[in-house]
Amino acid sequence: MKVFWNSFITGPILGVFWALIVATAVAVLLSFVTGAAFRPGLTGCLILGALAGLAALEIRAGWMLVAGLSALAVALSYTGISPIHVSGDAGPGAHLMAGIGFALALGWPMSVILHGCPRGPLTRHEWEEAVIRFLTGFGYIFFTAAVAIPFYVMVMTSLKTQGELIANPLDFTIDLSRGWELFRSYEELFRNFNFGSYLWTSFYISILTVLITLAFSIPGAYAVARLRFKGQKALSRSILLIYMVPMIVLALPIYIAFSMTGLRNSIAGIVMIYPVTTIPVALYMLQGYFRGLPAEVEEAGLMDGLSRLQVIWKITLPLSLPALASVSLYVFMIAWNEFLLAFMLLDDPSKFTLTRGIASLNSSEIPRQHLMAGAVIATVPVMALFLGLEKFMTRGLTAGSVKG
Amino acid sequence: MGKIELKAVEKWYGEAQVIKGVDLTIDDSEFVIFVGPSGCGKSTLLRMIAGLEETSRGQVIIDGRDATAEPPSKRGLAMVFQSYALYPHMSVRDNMGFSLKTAGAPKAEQEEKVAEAARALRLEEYLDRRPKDLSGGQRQRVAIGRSIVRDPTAFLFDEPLSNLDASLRVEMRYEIAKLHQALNATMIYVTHDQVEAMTLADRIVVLSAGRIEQVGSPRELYEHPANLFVAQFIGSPKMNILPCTVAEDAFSLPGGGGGPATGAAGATQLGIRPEAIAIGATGGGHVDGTVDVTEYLGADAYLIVDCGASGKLTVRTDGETSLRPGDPIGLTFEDRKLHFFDADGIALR
Amino acid sequence: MGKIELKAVEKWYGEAQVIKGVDLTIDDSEFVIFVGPSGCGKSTLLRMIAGLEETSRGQVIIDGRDATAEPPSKRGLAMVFQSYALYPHMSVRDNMGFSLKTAGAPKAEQEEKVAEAARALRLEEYLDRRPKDLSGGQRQRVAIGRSIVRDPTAFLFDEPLSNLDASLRVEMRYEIAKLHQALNATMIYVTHDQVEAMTLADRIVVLSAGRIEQVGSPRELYEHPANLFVAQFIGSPKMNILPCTVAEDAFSLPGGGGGPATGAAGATQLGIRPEAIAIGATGGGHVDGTVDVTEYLGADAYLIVDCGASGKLTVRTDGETSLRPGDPIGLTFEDRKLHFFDADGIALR
Amino acid sequence: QDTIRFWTTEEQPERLALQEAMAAEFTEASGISVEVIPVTESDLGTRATAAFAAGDLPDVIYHPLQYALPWAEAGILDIDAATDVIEELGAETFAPGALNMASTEDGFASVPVDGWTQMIVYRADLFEENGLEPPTTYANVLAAIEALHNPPEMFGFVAATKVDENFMSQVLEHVFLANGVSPVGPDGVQPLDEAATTEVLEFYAAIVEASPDGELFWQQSRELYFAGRAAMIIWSPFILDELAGLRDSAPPTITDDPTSGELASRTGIVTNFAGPSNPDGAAWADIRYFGITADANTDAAMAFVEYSMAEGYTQTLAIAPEGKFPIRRGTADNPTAFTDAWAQLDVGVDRRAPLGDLYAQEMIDEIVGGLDVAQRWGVAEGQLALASRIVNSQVINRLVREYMDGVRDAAATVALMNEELARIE
Amino acid sequence: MTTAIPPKGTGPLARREARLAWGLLFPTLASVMLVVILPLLAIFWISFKPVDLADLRAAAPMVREDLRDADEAAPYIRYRIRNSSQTDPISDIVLSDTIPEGVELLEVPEGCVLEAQALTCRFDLLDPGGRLTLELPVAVPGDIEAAEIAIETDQPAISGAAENVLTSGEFTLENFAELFDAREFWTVIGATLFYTVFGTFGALIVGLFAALLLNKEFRGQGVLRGLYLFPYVAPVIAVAFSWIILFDPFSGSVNALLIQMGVTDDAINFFGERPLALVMVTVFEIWRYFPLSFLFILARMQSIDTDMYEAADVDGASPFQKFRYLSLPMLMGILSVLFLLRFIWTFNKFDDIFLLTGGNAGTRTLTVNVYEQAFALSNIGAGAAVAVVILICLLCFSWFFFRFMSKEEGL
Ligand SMILES: Nc1ncnc2c1ncn2[C@@H]1O[C@H](COP(=O)(O)OP(=O)(O)OP(=O)(O)O)[C@@H](O)[C@H]1O
Ligand SMILES: Nc1ncnc2c1ncn2[C@@H]1O[C@H](COP(=O)(O)OP(=O)(O)OP(=O)(O)O)[C@@H](O)[C@H]1O
Ligand SMILES: [Mg+2]
Ligand SMILES: [Mg+2]
Repeated sequence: MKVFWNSFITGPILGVFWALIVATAVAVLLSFVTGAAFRPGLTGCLILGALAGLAALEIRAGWMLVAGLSALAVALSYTGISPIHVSGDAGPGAHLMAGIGFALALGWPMSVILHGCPRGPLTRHEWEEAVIRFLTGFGYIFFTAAVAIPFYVMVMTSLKTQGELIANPLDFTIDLSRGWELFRSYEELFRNFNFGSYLWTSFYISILTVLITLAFSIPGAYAVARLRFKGQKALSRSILLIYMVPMIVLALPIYIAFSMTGLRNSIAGIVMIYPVTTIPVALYMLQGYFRGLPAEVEEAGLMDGLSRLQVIWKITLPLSLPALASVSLYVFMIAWNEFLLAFMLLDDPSKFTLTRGIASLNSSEIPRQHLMAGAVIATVPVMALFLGLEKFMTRGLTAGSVKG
Repeated sequence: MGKIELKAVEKWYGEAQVIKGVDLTIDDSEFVIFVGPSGCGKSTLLRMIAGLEETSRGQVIIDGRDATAEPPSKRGLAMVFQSYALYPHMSVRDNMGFSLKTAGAPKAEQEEKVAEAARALRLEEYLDRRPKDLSGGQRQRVAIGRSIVRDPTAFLFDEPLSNLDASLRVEMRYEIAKLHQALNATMIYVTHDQVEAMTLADRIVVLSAGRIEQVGSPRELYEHPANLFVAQFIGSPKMNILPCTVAEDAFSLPGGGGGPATGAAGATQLGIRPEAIAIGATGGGHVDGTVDVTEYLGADAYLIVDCGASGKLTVRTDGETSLRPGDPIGLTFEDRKLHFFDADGIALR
Repeated sequence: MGKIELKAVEKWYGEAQVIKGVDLTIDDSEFVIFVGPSGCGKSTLLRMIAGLEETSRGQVIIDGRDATAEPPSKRGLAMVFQSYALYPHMSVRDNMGFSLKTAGAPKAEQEEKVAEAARALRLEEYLDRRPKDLSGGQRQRVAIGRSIVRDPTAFLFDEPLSNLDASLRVEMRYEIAKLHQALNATMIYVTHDQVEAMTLADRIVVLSAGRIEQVGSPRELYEHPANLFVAQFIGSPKMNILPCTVAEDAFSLPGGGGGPATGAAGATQLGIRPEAIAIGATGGGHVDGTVDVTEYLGADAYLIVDCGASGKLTVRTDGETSLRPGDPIGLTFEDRKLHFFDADGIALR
Repeated sequence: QDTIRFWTTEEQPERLALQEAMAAEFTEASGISVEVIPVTESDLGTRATAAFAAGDLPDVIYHPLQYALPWAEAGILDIDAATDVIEELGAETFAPGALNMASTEDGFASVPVDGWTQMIVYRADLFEENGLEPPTTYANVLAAIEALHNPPEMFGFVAATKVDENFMSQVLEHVFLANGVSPVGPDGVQPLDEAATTEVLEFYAAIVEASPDGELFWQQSRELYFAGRAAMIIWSPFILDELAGLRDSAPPTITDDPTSGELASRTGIVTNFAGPSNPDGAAWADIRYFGITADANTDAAMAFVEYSMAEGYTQTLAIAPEGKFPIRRGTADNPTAFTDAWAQLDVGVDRRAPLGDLYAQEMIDEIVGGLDVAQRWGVAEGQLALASRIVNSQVINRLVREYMDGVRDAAATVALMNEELARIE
Repeated sequence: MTTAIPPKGTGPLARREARLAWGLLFPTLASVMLVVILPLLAIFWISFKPVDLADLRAAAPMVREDLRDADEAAPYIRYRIRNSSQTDPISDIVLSDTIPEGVELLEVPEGCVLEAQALTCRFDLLDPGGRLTLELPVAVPGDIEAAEIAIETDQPAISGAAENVLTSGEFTLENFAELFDAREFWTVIGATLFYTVFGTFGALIVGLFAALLLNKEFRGQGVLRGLYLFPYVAPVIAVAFSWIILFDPFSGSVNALLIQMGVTDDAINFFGERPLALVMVTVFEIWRYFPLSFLFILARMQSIDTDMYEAADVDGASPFQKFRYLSLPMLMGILSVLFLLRFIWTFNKFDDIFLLTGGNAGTRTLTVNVYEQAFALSNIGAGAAVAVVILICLLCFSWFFFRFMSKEEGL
């Protein structure tokens, strides 16, 4: 281990790894942006990465490093040892872009990574900090790409036509010049596929689910959290147990029961069954919150002449508004995203929820952009809620621990 | 009216007995303070009186009415909590008027009473603020205001000042004393701060492990502690306790000193408060020792004196003392202020 | 060696200046205590010395070496945190040995040093427990043990006793005093409890709003406060402050009383500590007043005396006083103990 | 006013629109409104059973042959109603083969509507270049693969490997039939002939070998063929319009112009396919039916089916004439009324043209002619219901797939197939 | 004075509180009972029953009525009655119909009675799949067309008694026998374990890494945190299809990219090939659920007392040492809780795999198998048997869970 504690060894090693990472990232990015072919080159990355790792120790000014590397990278891109190979038919612009992009992504972070590393032997702290900065950089690139790409593909696909998609799967650009025409699949979804009605169904089912869930779980959670009675402990634990029964296992008898009672394929059935999947979660979240509320405030209410129920109504609930918001949002999200039950119980397009509607688009006969447009339509409202009310949502997620 | 009686009151949590049979009568307009070490059951007792905690056995009698089975809302008591327990979502005005509102009092009456309490507690400017926008002392006053408004049979306070900083505590202590003078209502007050207890109480109830050790006025407790526990619990710095033997109306200490001790036959321990010890030359007093540490406090200084077989004694002396650690001194005890305890720790006179 | 110098040290959080240019030299093996009201920057200053907080401007010099840019691990200081900051998942042994382990010291050395510190702090029995299984005082000792093990240049304490209850606090105070005597190391100690400051410190640094108000021994601070802030901050109960006028070496009070006041020309306020006031008949002293509240404390009693234009004065008297609220009395100030302050609050002698 | 629900497997938006239009006309004529509900073909079996269990079957289901008899048996279909409709329309106006396939001892399970024959679609231009015979036999196919397979630019074949797709069942049945292998005999399940089945398996392994990896079904076949990256595929005639560049959502991408008929002109087709043990070969056809369900509002449903098979029949066929050859040839008055009308219909979606404009007449004759001679397992033996259950169970698909994946050898596969098939009966 | 025996029973205040508590809990308990406990019991019941999807519909007699030979001399009304079920007999069949005015029944067959215009016929038994045709000659003095319409629009009523498998006393072990015999059963178990173990660990480790990345204050931290939560928040159906399209072997970007970068020559069928498909669904699971671990770990990290790290700073610990000796042990609690929870939930996961591969290409887990058996193969009994296996596994997990959970974290 100790041999690595030397900036002349650590620098180039980190440099090479970083070069490989950014070469891949830049190549992928440029491929997607231009639709042309770029690919990372091993030899070029080895050379330039090691060089950058050494140079960063000497040249502390990031921009100089970048300038030097740019020149080299652009020059090399015409040779066989380029860090990013540019397909033959691309013009000099592509070479320039790849070279400078690569140099920027290599040089500047390297000077940050090796910041504070003296030349020669390193202390353990210095070495570890350099490695951590390297890992951090890698982490940001990795996670951002992993999360953003599928979502981008979703949006992008929904804005293209089948022909364009098949013609060049690498082309991630969106042709803005098509204007409103871009949203053709959305328009068709709403016009021909009833998505307006699905959206509405999903919306009111989710809202109803939230209301019913709250109506059931608030009293229950309060009782479990606050009131002392025999069996309270056992109850508060079994909430978690309910939470562990897989939906598919419940879905089977529910399906049977609904089939036999005629509730299958009806909105009423869905509205009856959704809250049951969310009540345990809500119960669990709310009881945690209620437990955390200061008991003394409620006792003050009792001393002020309120009955228990009045205390819940006039003191506990107003104090729990943030938690109620979190729970509502979370339950809304679960109901909105629910797929399994809707898929199993609903057959009739006039009663479809959004997710069920999307599932019906998953036919190879229906162009893919429709499917993705459907996915976007389902995703946007939750995302908007999520981004707008992130604080509540995150709190909901954390408190609700976990429903998955 | 505000007479409260506890009759053989007990509290059990499952198998654990927390209050072990307490009998106590609190007279109308008396200011009674419960003190005791942490966990001795002060809060539990108070909450049993309030009805927030079930009484496992025994009776709570309020104004002659058996209230043991009544819920808190029916008992007509007011309580000020340690955390103040203000309703965070209401303004000061609504906090104070809440109990009247729930009781369905007419609007005008509510407003009048709130205004009156606010005036008494100098809260007029803050009536429209939320509790979170108030300082600790102001919140404390709101909590008190909330209970005043109801005209309760009695006030219950659970360590109301413990969340305040030292100087504010002194100030609020003064206010509560004034309030008691003004309202002349029954007050039961829990604290573990003995300065508070000593300065405020008409009577102090010293609790230990769910039992009453002694009930009496502050002066009684300080000057005539019933037992070793109370003797050491009341007073700061603590009373010094030395082993001693008593024979024929005279006590003698391990170091050889001694003196008269009428009526203390059977005593095995002697107690003397730090301020009742005079410093002299070695050999001249009851015990000799060397100064171990001097704690200068400005007005006073505490000497911790190592007296060999008699242990370490704390002596209070003038702040301007010139004694330094290592100085040998003799200590003389004020005869009148000696306390004798038998082997069970019971005071002997 | 453990000399620490602060040179024009400043701390800014964004636009807010929290430490406003502090110069201070702490000598080797000195016990220095920072006191000051909450939020005045005591902790910040200590953390800047430790290297946990960046120094925005100025220099921190440790043993003559400019340490301003060094990370905490290089400064060779040890710190005891208010929360103790013990590693909850490690045994006491591992907690104490952690710094040696990270430094890669040989196993035998680690064990030896830990054993030594444990012996000194009477922690031997607890070496295999987790912190959560220890009492407050024991945790405190582990935290101290952890710092001793490292043989640091200096010890930094941030309110180490504030989480303990009153009697334990007294005990640990005594232990820390002993420890300083034994190790004879430089110690910097932050507290807001002035009893701690007075009893432990070689020198007290009084801070207010990021500035040093006064540096001196406890006695200096008590007897010769440099300004009104220090005068009122040190001492409990607080020093009484009365308006006065001084003309030709004599002061006079609103009520008419007065006396000699050499070198106090220009003074507008007069300070007198509660214990420096003698009680007599009305008309006989500097001011007259009526007793407002008596606070009986056992050994002493505090009288709060309403003196009309001179305000309310606190007077310390014997616990056996027979004065009751409403009694009119005259108060005489001990000449030698008068403090005069000018309009800016600066002490005048 | 009556409302009936109509499940259709024709769920392409354009075809759906046409069906809705027809339904609207029916409503106008009869006052009965029709809710047209698209159902993905691969879900059809499950959903019908589920709906039956729940008692909310639609009134009419447009379904492929393989469900006709099993559903009749299971009580999903109302045989009497279908029989009445056929009687009403005149049994003699229907193509007798198609009618036979749906007949039970109590009547007809459902009403045959249209049908098509499966084709081997191949790149005639490449075959010609390389001097290859059209792929009418196993041997010819293998020879062509030998010559043309050159991945990833060109795959020799695109076989079906996605077990749960009907497509795989269809292709496999065609290949089995080509070599004369059938799992059913006159008395029920008959053991597969090991030698002939081994030939089939080996042939199928060879074409899978020449296919891209992974789960393939009709979609990949078409995409690859359209991209010019497949030499042969098996497909239904529904491909004919998009092959000629008439449908934007499935464009030929071999040239830059997705609307060109270029690829169509380079394509040849074969319907009758032969294996070494069955030199005569066989064609495979699928027939679609209107089933009237047990839960139906029978009269309204019958009215709808009758309308669709009479006044609305041309429209029914016009949904996709290239894949919907008329089963009802005409009326009692004009026995060829519908076949004639069909020949005039335009194919295509975004652009339209009659088939005759797009393909050579002999090619069209080959396609249409196949329907009369086409076979299915169990038809000749009167065991169609059993054969359908075998197909629906997907046992053969699964085991063939496992053979491809190298789970067991040919002999073991045949043995296991026999074992599992026996269990189905 | 005091008795050392705790008082028996509860006091009036406690009783009042308990009453209120049960009152508040009742609706919740009742609904949970109805929709969780009952179905679970039902699952056990069904798993011992030979039930197909179609069997859910009890056998019922069906009837069609028409007027035959209307234009001939001897018209007759025909009732065609059949048993809808191929397996169950129907007994006590009662057919009742009203003969329209103007139609005259010439002959009332055996078992039927005619009162005024109301015809009632009774039959004892209809065999499985059995049929019965009644032909009643009529005389129609008036307009025969109108009579035909009248007869055929007025539907006869029919009823019968049949046994339903679900409630009958018929039990079988067949479902379980088949389940354990089935060749793929152990493949299914294997896939389930692989998916569960790697999915859980993967999500935890990736989540830990993400949490470490974001466990510091910087601008844009909130945005990144939001972004990293997207996979979890978005509807599963949307993201699953995005992945399918992204990884499509023929027109997916990933394949195009890999081919272009020269990593592979042939398109890779990510979701269609063994064993890659299983790896891919596991990766999807990790991708989708790392945000959850990330959120929890981050919350825990932020609640760790910073004093401890400062103490470590003063003690001279390096960053990795701090992670190894402080963070990791401190996170162990939440990590093990998360592990257990995630393990169970991953085990229970259905939609993801169902949407991505439908359980093909070696990705069929137990939960997918429930669906497959019960719905795709319509064998409800077999599905229930799989469900029972799942429940037994879950019981074991839950036992573990409570053993460890009660010590850790106190969730
Ligand atoms: N719900 C409970 N279950 C079991 N024991 C309890 C419960 N509540 C309190 N106790 C125990 O009862 C005893 C008395 O508690 P109480 O709160 O009355 O003490 P206290 O004197 O008010 O202490 P403090 O000064 O710390 O507030 C304690 O030993 C406590 O542990
Ligand atoms: N991170 C920060 N950002 C902005 N202001 C801060 C920050 N940390 C501390 N402060 C401010 O700096 C001032 C000094 O804080 P410090 O903690 O040093 O006070 P203190 O004297 O130790 O108080 P206490 O006795 O309450 O511990 C306070 O006013 C505080 O609000
Ligand atoms: Mg208490
Ligand atoms: Mg501080």
